[in-house]
Amino acid sequence: MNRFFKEPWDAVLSLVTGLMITLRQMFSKPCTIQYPEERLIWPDRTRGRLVMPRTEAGKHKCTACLMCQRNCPNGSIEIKVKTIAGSNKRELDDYLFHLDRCTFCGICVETCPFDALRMSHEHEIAVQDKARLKLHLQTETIRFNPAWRGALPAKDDTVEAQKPGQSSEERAD
Amino acid sequence: MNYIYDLSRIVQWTRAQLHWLADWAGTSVFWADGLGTLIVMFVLFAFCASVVMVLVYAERKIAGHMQARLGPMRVGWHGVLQVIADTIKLILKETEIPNRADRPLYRAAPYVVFVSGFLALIALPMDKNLVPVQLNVGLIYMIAIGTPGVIGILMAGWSSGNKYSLLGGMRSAAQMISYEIPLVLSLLGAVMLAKSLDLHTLVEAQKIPFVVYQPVAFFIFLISAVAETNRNPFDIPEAESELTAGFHTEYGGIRFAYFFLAEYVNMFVLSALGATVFLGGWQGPFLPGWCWYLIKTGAILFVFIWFRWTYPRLRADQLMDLSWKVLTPLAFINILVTGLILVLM
Amino acid sequence: MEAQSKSVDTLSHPEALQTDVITLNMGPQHPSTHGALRLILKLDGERVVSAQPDIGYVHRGYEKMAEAMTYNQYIYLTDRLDYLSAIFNEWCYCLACEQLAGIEVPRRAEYLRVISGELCRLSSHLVWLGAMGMDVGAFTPLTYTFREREMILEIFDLLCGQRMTFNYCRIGGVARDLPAGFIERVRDFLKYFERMPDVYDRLLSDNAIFLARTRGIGTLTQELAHSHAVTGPNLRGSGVSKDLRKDDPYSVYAEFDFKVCTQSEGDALARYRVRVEEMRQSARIIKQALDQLPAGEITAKVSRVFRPPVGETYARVESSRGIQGFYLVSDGSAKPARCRIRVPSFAGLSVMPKLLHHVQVADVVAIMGSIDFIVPEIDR
Amino acid sequence: MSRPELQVEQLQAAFPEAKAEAGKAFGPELLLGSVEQLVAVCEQLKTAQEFGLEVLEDYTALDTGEQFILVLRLTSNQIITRKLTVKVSISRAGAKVPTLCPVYGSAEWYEREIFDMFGIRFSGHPDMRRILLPDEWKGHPLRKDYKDERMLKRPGA
Repeated sequence: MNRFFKEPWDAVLSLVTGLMITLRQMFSKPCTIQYPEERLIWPDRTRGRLVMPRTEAGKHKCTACLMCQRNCPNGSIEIKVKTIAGSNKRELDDYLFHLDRCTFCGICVETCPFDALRMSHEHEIAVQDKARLKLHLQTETIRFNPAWRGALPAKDDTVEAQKPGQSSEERAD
Repeated sequence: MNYIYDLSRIVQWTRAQLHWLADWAGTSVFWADGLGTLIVMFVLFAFCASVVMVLVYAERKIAGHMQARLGPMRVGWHGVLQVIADTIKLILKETEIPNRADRPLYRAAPYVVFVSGFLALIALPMDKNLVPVQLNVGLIYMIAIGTPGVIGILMAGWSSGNKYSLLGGMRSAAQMISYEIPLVLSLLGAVMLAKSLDLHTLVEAQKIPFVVYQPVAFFIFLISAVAETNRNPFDIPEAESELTAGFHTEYGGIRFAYFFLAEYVNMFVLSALGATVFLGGWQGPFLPGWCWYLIKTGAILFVFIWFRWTYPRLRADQLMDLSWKVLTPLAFINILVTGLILVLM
Repeated sequence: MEAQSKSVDTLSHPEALQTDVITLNMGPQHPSTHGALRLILKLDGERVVSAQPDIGYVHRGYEKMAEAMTYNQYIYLTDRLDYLSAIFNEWCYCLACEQLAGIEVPRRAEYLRVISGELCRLSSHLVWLGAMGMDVGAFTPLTYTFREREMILEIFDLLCGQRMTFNYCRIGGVARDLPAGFIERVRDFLKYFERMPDVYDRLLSDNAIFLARTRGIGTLTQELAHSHAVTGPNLRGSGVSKDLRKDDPYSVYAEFDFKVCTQSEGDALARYRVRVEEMRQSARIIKQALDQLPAGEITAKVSRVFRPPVGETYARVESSRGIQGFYLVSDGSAKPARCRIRVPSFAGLSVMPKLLHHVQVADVVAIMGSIDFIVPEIDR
Repeated sequence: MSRPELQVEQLQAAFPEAKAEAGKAFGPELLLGSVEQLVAVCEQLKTAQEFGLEVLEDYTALDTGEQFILVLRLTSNQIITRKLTVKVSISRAGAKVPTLCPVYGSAEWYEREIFDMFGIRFSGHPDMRRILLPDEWKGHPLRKDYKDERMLKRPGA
């Protein structure tokens, strides 16, 4: 008896439950964001493409120490160094950034001892010519937008330094 | 009363004009009727195409909202022109034929599928006086003319020279043949009540829609109709996750468009048949008949779409089991009970 | 619907029908091969006579690449092994490095790893659930699960600046502390997520069609699971209660209260149930971890150039697909001498020919979906 | 359920011709004297009641420059904390290793991978082909002497 009445009945019931779920969803709000017009707000740490922030006067902080080049796992940074005539000082000649090799891991920013690099929030970086993926950050005209903040090496946006013993509940407030 | 909305008057008027024209030209009424038939066919094709456009748009929108998405939004207001854009794209696309295809069959298949669905449309009574062709065996005609569609699908599956297509075609043949039987049997209950095979009479017999007397038959009809149209949860012939696209894997461009058209026309035809036989067709208060007809058909179509975007797909053998072990016996029992009640009353 | 078909025994008497076996090349591009997997199926009608997986289409030589990179540089690459639960790869790799050098990870860092790891497990299972629905032909669960997964990905974006390739773990800890508002965000998500497994249940797993499609399909017996070194939810679906988080607790898992979910049947449905239950447990772990989150440092003192002493180690974590292992051999230099990655899907897939024996074509995708392998991880 | 861990003495007693050590990485280590013992040892480790290591969790090789070392990680699904590492050294020049396929099902793919990456052939293997790399690939990448001019060159490195 069970097999002929209860099981089919349960089956039909389960199917109707499924229908109800989709029907309810149909009258709820969709979660789509229509991309070019509507956009998500990027969190501060979002890693977009690498930029070299500069001051109003156009100065950057890079000292050509080659840390980023050495630490980049993909070899996407190539730095040319020149020595300033008359002194032993090294100076940045050309900062070549191969965007096509970059995986946006952010190690360069992390290892930069002079806070000279940032990962911007710029993510619409598709181009139609591969040559345009070679970027000379040093001479680039794009101004670093302070609103991006980028993947910063500084611990600026983290939870305030906690004292041991403080419970998470208190910290959360 | 509903003079303006009564489409049948337009038909009558056109017919009268044609006859007058024949009279004036001195030819026989035969030619006038022939011309009339051509016009009707043309109108029906236009109707068919617009129904499909509305359906495709509705399906995409409903699917979108059921899936917490928006569906098409870009072309026109809320994407209403999306279907037209897609159609243009499909028409303009290059039509390729695979090297190993059986060319004549490959070319013919989509049209065979489409025509069988389209021809079924002409027997449906859309309003009291709005029946393209009134046949006294309309129901049988509807069922019979829909059947060659499976040959088209089989042709497509075989001729593509693709194993996925072949599997899809075979599945489709097995499935459609199995589901014809419960489909027809479920309709028989209503026929017994109305004592007629004429769709028009069937509708007029329904002072109360037959679904009240024949709920089981309607249920069987609904399931079989979904299976007949190869739609989820019975879409094994095109089963995307298994057979990529089943029988129409290799099709593109205008030929694919015809398959697409055929699928939706079939869907419309079967829904309209259900609305006619079980839901009282064009009968209903206040609104003109063809409005009721479209509303009822639309309700069944919505259920089709609702099923598709809710359920997983059955496996081929489970599908057969459902048809032969559940639906067919159930339909027979339904006929038996209906017959007994009719005899006893 | 429940009944399994008893086909005519044409396999043992092929001469009766004069049938022929056809070879169907499924993949590497196919809607349900989850990446670039190729299955060579031999079919007798709808029935599979033999199935041979062919892998390697996404091979990138990660084990070789490790030998040319410093320990720190390699972390980001591990994200791309199992991209759906990337944190486990990083975690396991860092664990191996820490074992090599004997580094003690601060407790706060361990907690952060657990939180991100369990979030990752959730998101991975969500993708799997949607894909599983897709494999048996239901489209809608996919969009629902992706909606929830999207929320997790946004949380990760908040935490480490990327949605899938996190690069979050570091040798000796994690890259960054929690951002402001993170804890509330996760709590909000968990509150929202609480009822979702029930919705999935009602939409998919209680559905009669879904049950008919998955019950009794692709039964993985315990013997087969042992022999093919199947781990993770697939193994637990066969009734073996093996979960490294419980049995060999690494990190701080010993401090959490959670259940190891098992099902005894071993079929596709059992594996499915295990994973849905695991989602609930993961949510529980995250909740506890947020409550107990200690203060303190997030990284141990590790020199910038990481040079572990000569030696070797093998670290394991329970990733969302099973046991993930890293075998590191150090020769004292800044680059590993050998980095071997033990991935759960590799063994999980090797059992496929056995599972796919004599099933129907439609079951092939259902079984593949239920096994939940991920091809970039297999190919490495 | 929680039977004690494998002891070095116990292993040494069971396999006198091998060398048992307290390994650091993954349970005790069993260093086999010759590769011919491998199958018999594994068979015993799998079937004998006191070991019960029925899972070959990982099987890989290592190129030290002078020789290859095969590394096996055995675990148990019944006594879950139990684990054992088995190692055996083989010569670099065309050593033949008996296959473990009859003992462990997972060995089939692991051995194919080892062959693919190191060029170690396994005798008796049912399907000794490359598994990850294309069949026409030249060389075995994880050997220390493998060279490929297409490998990435990092600037400055």
